[in-house]
Amino acid sequence: MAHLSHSAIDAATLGSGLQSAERGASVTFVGLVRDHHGGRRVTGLAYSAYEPMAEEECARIVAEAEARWPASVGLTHRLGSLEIGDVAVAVVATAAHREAAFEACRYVIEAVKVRVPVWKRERYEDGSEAWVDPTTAGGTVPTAASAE
Amino acid sequence: MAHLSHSAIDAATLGSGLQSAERGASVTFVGLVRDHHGGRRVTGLAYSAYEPMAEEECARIVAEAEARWPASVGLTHRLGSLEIGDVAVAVVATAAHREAAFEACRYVIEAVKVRVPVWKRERYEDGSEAWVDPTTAGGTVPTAASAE
Amino acid sequence: MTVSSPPTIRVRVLLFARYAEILGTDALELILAEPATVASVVAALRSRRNGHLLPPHPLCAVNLRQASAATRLGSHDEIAVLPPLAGG
Amino acid sequence: MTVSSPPTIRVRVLLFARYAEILGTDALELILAEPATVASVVAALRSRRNGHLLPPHPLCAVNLRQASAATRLGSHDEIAVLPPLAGG
Repeated sequence: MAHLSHSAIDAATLGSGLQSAERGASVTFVGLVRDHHGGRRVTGLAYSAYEPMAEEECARIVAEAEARWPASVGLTHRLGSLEIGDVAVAVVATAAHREAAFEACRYVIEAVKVRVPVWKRERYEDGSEAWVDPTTAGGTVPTAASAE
Repeated sequence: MAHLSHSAIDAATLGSGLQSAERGASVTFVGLVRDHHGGRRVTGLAYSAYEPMAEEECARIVAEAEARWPASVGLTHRLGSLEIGDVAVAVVATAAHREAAFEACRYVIEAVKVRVPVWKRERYEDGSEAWVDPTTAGGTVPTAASAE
Repeated sequence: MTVSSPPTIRVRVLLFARYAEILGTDALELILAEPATVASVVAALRSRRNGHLLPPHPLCAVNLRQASAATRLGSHDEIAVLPPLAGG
Repeated sequence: MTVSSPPTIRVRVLLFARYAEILGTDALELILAEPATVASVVAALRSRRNGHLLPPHPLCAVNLRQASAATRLGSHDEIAVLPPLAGG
């Protein structure tokens, strides 16, 4: 499970494996758990995944980026229970020049958002929970327990 | 000298001051000393600056980025003698959403390249040195000692 | 005397997140008449209790790759029905 | 008997990197006839020994901000003549 982690992600460690003397530029994206969403106070969340596909899809995305730009890419997505401020996802792209590093990094995070089968269940201040659903107006749908 | 450093830059420290619970995205650019330039093996380099202006120009660039995007930006440029792999410049942008973080980070490094009065003197494998000059075809011009 | 029955395939179906909650399970086996597609799986799921809460055209994957409703299935294929993605 | 001399200003000039090497110094004071501009400083520098090695229109800053050749100077202004930037 090279690209999925059930424990805390360290972006610096992810990046250090990609450094080399001929790479002059490194761009790192880190997504962190925010304390609000859709106007509600978030207290934490849980990520679940279709793990074998998520792993393969992450590997495909990294391979695509490395084929398209002269860059080396690292990608790790967190799974399990996260608190506010925890790292949800980290992408590092290193390259000889900054254009490739920026573009490869951006490509990877955008692709992760739309292709990797990961789901987010948020917990709120009032104890309720909801599934994050970017396709709905409110951004979340109630969990089955809340709906019944 | 908030934006200039005569000692090693730690990008993680630069970024940690910019995190907060409402900022879900962090983009970091790190420029590292490469081991080659214009077909020559580089063994190290020295950055010099018009320090008061470089400091002011960095502060202006950061303020521009923070005015244009809802982001918080950190910027540090290294001065003095650097070895291969050392961090030459680090930019961190944090924001609620990734678009602002990516765009602010990119804006800052592009502006640093063209506006901050910093000069780079490279050392090569054969012991010679040259000033880096992006406006010339070869990318460098000989030092006065070499030219005379 | 022999009776010829129509050929069938057996597939494994995985459900995740809200869809697993809706259908009360995260994995089941289905026997489908040939020719079977991803749409056949979705139709079978929507005919189950609470199945109408699934969208008519959910995102699906066959053997770890996104697939369209028309994707033809074979025996032992793994079909995953994926709620809207929320990673990253 | 009084002789009226043309008014002059005194400015501080800073040189960096390769330009400091070319002119053999990184700071000097110049007395310029009014009205003086950035171009007057560059002309004065180019008339010095090795000064022809400076480009005719180098990047310059006045009091810590980039300035054009036509920028008018006052007494005690600090003019920096900047080789092509190579930071970042």
